[in-house]
Amino acid sequence: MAEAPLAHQFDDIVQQREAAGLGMWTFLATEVLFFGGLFTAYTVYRMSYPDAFREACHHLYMWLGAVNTAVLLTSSWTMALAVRAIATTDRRSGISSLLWTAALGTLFLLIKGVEYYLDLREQLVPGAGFRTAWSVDPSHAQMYFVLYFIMTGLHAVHMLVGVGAVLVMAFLVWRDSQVTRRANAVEMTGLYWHFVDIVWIFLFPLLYLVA
Amino acid sequence: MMTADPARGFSLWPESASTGAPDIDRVYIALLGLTLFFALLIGALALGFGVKYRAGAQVIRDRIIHKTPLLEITWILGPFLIALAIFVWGAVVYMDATEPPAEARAIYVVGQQWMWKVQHPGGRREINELHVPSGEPIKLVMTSQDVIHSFFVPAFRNKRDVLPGQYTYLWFEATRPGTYHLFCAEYCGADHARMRGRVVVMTPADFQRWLAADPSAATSGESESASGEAMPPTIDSPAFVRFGCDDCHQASPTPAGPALHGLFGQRLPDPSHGSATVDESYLRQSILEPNAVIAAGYAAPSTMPSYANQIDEYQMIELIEFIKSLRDAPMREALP
Amino acid sequence: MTTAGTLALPKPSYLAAGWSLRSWFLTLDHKRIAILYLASITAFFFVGGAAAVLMRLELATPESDLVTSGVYNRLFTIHGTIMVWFFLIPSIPAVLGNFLVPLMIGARDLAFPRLNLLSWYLFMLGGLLAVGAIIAGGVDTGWTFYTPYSTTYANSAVIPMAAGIFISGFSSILTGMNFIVTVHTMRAPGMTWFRLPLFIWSTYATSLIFVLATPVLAITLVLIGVERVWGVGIFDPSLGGDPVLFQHLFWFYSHPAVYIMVLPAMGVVSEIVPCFASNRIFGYRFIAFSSVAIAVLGFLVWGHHMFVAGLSLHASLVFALLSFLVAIPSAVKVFNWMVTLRNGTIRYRTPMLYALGFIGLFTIGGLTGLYLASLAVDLHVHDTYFVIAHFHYIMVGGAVMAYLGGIHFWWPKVTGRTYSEPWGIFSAILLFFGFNLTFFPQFVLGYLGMVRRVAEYPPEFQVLNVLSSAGASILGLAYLVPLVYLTRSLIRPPSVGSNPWNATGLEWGTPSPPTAHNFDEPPVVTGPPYEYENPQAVASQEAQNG
Amino acid sequence: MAAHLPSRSVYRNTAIVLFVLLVATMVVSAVRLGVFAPVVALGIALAKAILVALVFMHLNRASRLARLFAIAGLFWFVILLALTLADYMTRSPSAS
Repeated sequence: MAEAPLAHQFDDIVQQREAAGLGMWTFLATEVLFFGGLFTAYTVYRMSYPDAFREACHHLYMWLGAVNTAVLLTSSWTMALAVRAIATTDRRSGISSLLWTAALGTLFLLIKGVEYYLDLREQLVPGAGFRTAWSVDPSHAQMYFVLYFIMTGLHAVHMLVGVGAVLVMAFLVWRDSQVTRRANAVEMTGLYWHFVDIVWIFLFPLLYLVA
Repeated sequence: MMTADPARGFSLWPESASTGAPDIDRVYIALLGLTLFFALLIGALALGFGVKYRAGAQVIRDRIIHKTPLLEITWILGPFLIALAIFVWGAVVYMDATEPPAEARAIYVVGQQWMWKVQHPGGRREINELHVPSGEPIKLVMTSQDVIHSFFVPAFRNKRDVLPGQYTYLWFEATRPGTYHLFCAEYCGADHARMRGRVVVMTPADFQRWLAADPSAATSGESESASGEAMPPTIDSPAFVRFGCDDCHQASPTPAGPALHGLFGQRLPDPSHGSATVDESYLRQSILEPNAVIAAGYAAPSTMPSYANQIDEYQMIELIEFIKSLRDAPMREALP
Repeated sequence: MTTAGTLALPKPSYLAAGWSLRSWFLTLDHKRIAILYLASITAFFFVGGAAAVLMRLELATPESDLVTSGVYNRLFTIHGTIMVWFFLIPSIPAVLGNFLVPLMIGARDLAFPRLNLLSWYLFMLGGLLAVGAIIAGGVDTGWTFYTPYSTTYANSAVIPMAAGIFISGFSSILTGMNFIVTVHTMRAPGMTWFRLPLFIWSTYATSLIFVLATPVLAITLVLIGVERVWGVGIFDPSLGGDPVLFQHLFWFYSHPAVYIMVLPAMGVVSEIVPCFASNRIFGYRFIAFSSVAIAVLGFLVWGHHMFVAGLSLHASLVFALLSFLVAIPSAVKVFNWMVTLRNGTIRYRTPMLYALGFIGLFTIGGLTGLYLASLAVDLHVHDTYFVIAHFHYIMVGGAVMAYLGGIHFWWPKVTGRTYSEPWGIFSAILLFFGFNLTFFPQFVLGYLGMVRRVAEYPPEFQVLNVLSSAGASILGLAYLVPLVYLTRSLIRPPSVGSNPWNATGLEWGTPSPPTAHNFDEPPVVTGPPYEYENPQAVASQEAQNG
Repeated sequence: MAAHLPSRSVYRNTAIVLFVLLVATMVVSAVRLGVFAPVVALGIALAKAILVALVFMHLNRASRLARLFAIAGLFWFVILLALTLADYMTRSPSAS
C-alpha cells in the first residue's frame, strides 16, 4: 500500500505517522486551553449573573442551535466515514464523504449566519444598539451575549478553517493517483474536525439550554 | 494635585507606625536569616569544592557513587518543612493583617486618576491626605471611580488594591503620631507616580478637634478648632430622600422593604450563600443589585429597582453611612 | 556515552551549505533557524535594553526630568513586553533548543521543519507588530495589560501590541509542539528517557508550558482586543465585568511563563557544570523529575500575584501553600549541582563562570520568592521594587546568565570558532558584578516602600537608585563586550575540533559546525549521559564505579 | 491500516446514539430540574464528547501517548477552572 512520501528527518513511515498523530493531539490540547479560557470566563459570569443569563438565553433560537448540533454530529459521522474510506482505498466513497462533510459544515455556518442576522434584528448584538428591555441589569444580559458571540464566533472561525481543510483534502485525494498517500493527512483533518464538533457539543447546552 | 511628601532622610529600614508592622517585620527578618543561611551554605559549598577540586589541585578524587538517596531526601524534606513553617506563620500574620476588627472606625477612600479622595463619617473630606487617630483600629472602605489603584502605606506594612465596582478593605491601627508616605502601588496611567499623599496620624484628642473643624474652612492639613470637644455630627441623608429610599424603608407597620435600623453588622440567613454579614459591601451590592442576595424570609425577585448607574460613589457612601447610623434608634418619621 | 557511526565524512557544514538569502530565509534546517532566532532576539534584546538604559537614567533623580511620566510609562512597557515575549521566552528554547534538541537526541532534524520555519516567521511578524506599536506612539499599559486600564482608559497602541504578542504566542506553541513530538518520536536507537541530556528534559518541560499555557494568554488578549474595539464589557466593572478575572487568566499564563524562562536555563547549567567539573551529574533522575515537577507546579501558583488584588482569603491560602512547594524542586537542583562539583576536576572557563553565576543569583532570586509567597510579607512588598529585584534575579541573573553561558559553551559547535577566553572571563565577572550592583539595592528600595512603575519618587530613595543606575551602566557594558568579541570571532575561518571541551553528549560527536543533516547514520546510544572521564580521579577508586 | 478501523456500522450506531443523546438533552432541558439542570446537560455533553473522541477520533485504539495528551489538555483546563473558581466560590457575598 502506498504511503505519503517519507520526509528526510524521519527514519521510517511509522515514525512519521506517529509524529503527525502526536503533533495533532498536542495541537488539540492547545485548542482545549484556548477555548478553556472562554469557558472559564463563561462559568464565572454565569455564577455571578444567573438570572441575567437565564433571561438572555430565552432570546436565542434554541431550535436553530439544536438543528445545528444535529448537522455537526452528522458531519462528524461523514468525516469518520471519509477517513475510513480513504484508508481502505475507496476513493469514490472517500471523496463523496469529504464533500458531504464540507457541505454539512457549510450548512452549519449558513444556519449560524441566519441566527446572527436574527440576533442583530432583535438588538441582541452588544454595543450601542443593544436592547434595553430587560428585567435584569442590561449590562449583565449583555455579558451573556458578548460571551455568546465570542464563543460561537471563534467556533465559526474554526469551522471555516475546517471546511477549507476538508475541501483541500477532497481535492488532493481526487488528484492523487494513489489515494492512501493522503490517508494520514485526511485522518489528521478528521481529528481537527471532530474536535471542533466537540467544542460545539459543549457550547450548545451552555449557551442554549441555560433556561 | 499632589501633596508634598513627608520629609525623610536616607535610611535602609522603613519606619514602623502600626500595630501590625512589627509582625510583618518579624517574618521578613526570619526570611532574611533563612536567605543568609542558604546563600552562605551554597556559597561555602561552591567556594569549598571550587577551590579544593580545581583542576591541577592534588587531592584525592573519590568516584564512589552514593547509592542511597539520603542526601536527596534531606534536601527535599528540609526545604519542605521550612516552607511549611513559613507558610503557616505568614498565613497567620496575613489573616490578622487583613481581617478588620468589628469595632474599627470606617473611613471611606475613593481612588481616581490620579488622586485619593477620603471621606470621614462625619462628612469631612480630604484629598491625598488621610488623618487618623492613633491607638484606634481604622478600617478603610475603598473603591475606585476608574481603574485599579492600590492603597499602600509602607510605615503600616500594608496595602490593598482599590477596585472599581466593589469595596475592598484595608485596616490598621496607627501607633505613633506623625506623617507617613501614602503611595498608589498599582500602575494606573499617566500620573501614577504622582498619586502620592500622606497619612497624618494624630493623638485621639487632636483628631477629634480636627474632625470637628469646619470642613469648608480647612483646605489641607490641620486647622485649629477652638470649640473643644466636638459632638459627633448628626447624619442626615438627602440622598436617602432623593432616591426615594424612604418610600419603602420606613419603620412603618407595613413596610414594603425591610426596616434598616440595627441592620448593619447583623448576620442574615441567606438561602443561597448560607449566611451573609451586613457590611459596607453588602449594602453597596444590595443597592446596586437588589437581587444578588435575598435574605431568608423575603420574596425573590425583590421589588426594589436597581440603582446602578444612578448613584455615584459619594452618594453611595452617604447612604451607607446613613444606614450605619440607624443603630437601634427608631427611624425618624420626617427626614430633612 | 558511546556512539557509533558519527565519524565525519568530508561534507560541508550547515553554514557552508549556501549563502543566498533564499538558503537562509527558506531554510528548513533547525540549525539555520536557530541562527535566524539568534540574530532576531539579539536585536530585540538591544531594543528592550535601550529602554532599560533610559529608565535607569531617569531614575537617577527623584523628579521626572529626563523624560515625562508618559514617556517613562511607555519605556517600561517596551522594556517588559520586548524582553519577556521577544527575548526571554524565545531565548534558550528557540536558539539553543532549536540548535541542540535534534543533535542531542541523535535526530536529523525536528519532527516538523516547516512548522519550525513558520514559527520564526510568526515570531518576526509578532515582533514587527510590537515594534510598530512602539513607533506608532507606544503602549503605556505595562506588560501586564491590567484591565480596565488597558481596555477602557489607555490612549495608546494597545491593539497592535496585543496582536503582536498574540501572533508570537503561536510561534511559542508551534515550537513547543515541535519539541514535544521530536523528543517523543525521534530519539536515536538506545536513547532512552533516562539517557537524555538534562537540557532535553528541561526543554521538554518548557514545551509543555508553551503548549498548555500560551493559548490562555492568546484568548485573553483576544478578549482585551474585543473589549477595546467593540466597547463592550468583559473585564470592565462599569459594564458588568470583573477585572480580577483578567488577572486570573493573565497569570495562568504569565506565571508559568517565568518557568519558560528559567527551566531551559537550568537545563543549560546542568550541561555546563558536569562538563567543567569533569564529573558525572549528581542525582540525574532527581534533576530530571524536578524539571517536570516545576513545570506542573508552576501552573498551580498564579494566584500569588493577586494576594492584595481581591483574591478571596481561602484562595490566597491555597495559592500561597502551593507556591512554597515550587521551592523544593528548585532546591533539589541547586544542591545537586553543588555536589556535582565535589570530587570533580574543575576548569574555570567562561561557560562555567556563567553557570556558577547563575547558581548564585538564582539562589537569591529563588529565596526571595519565598518572601512574596509568604502572604504576610507580600502585603508590604507586592508591587514594590522588591518584586522587581526578585524577578530580575530570576530572569536576568538566572535566565540571561545561563543563556550567555550556553552561547559561550556551544559557540564552538554552532560556529566552529573560538572566542577570546580572557575577554569571556572578564565579561562574565563584569556581568555578575554589574548585575548585583543594579538589582541588590532594589531589594532594599522595595522594603523601604518604593513602588514600581514610577518616574518620580521621594528624595530619600535617591542614594539607592543612583547605585542601581551605576550598576546598570556596568551591566550594559557587560552585555556589549560579548557582542563584540563573539562577532569578531566569526571573521576567522572555522578552526575548532568536534569536541573542544571534552564534553559528553551526541552533539559533540558531530563536526564543528555540524553538517546539514547532523548524522549520516543514526547514532546508537549504549550508556548513560555525563560519563565524564575525570582525568585526575584515582584509578583504583574508579574501579568501584560498578 | 484499514484493518485497525472500526466497521461502518460502528460509526452508524455511534451517530445514532449521539442523536439520541441530543434529543435527550432537549427533553431534559424542558423539565425543571433546578440546580441539577446544568449538571445533567453537561453530563450528556460529556457523554457525547467521549463518544466522538473514542469512536470517531479513534482514541480507544490510539497510542498511550495520544491519549495522555488528550487528557492533559482536559486536565490543565480543569486546573484553570478549578483554581479560578476556588477564588470566586469562596468570596462571601458581602466581602471581597
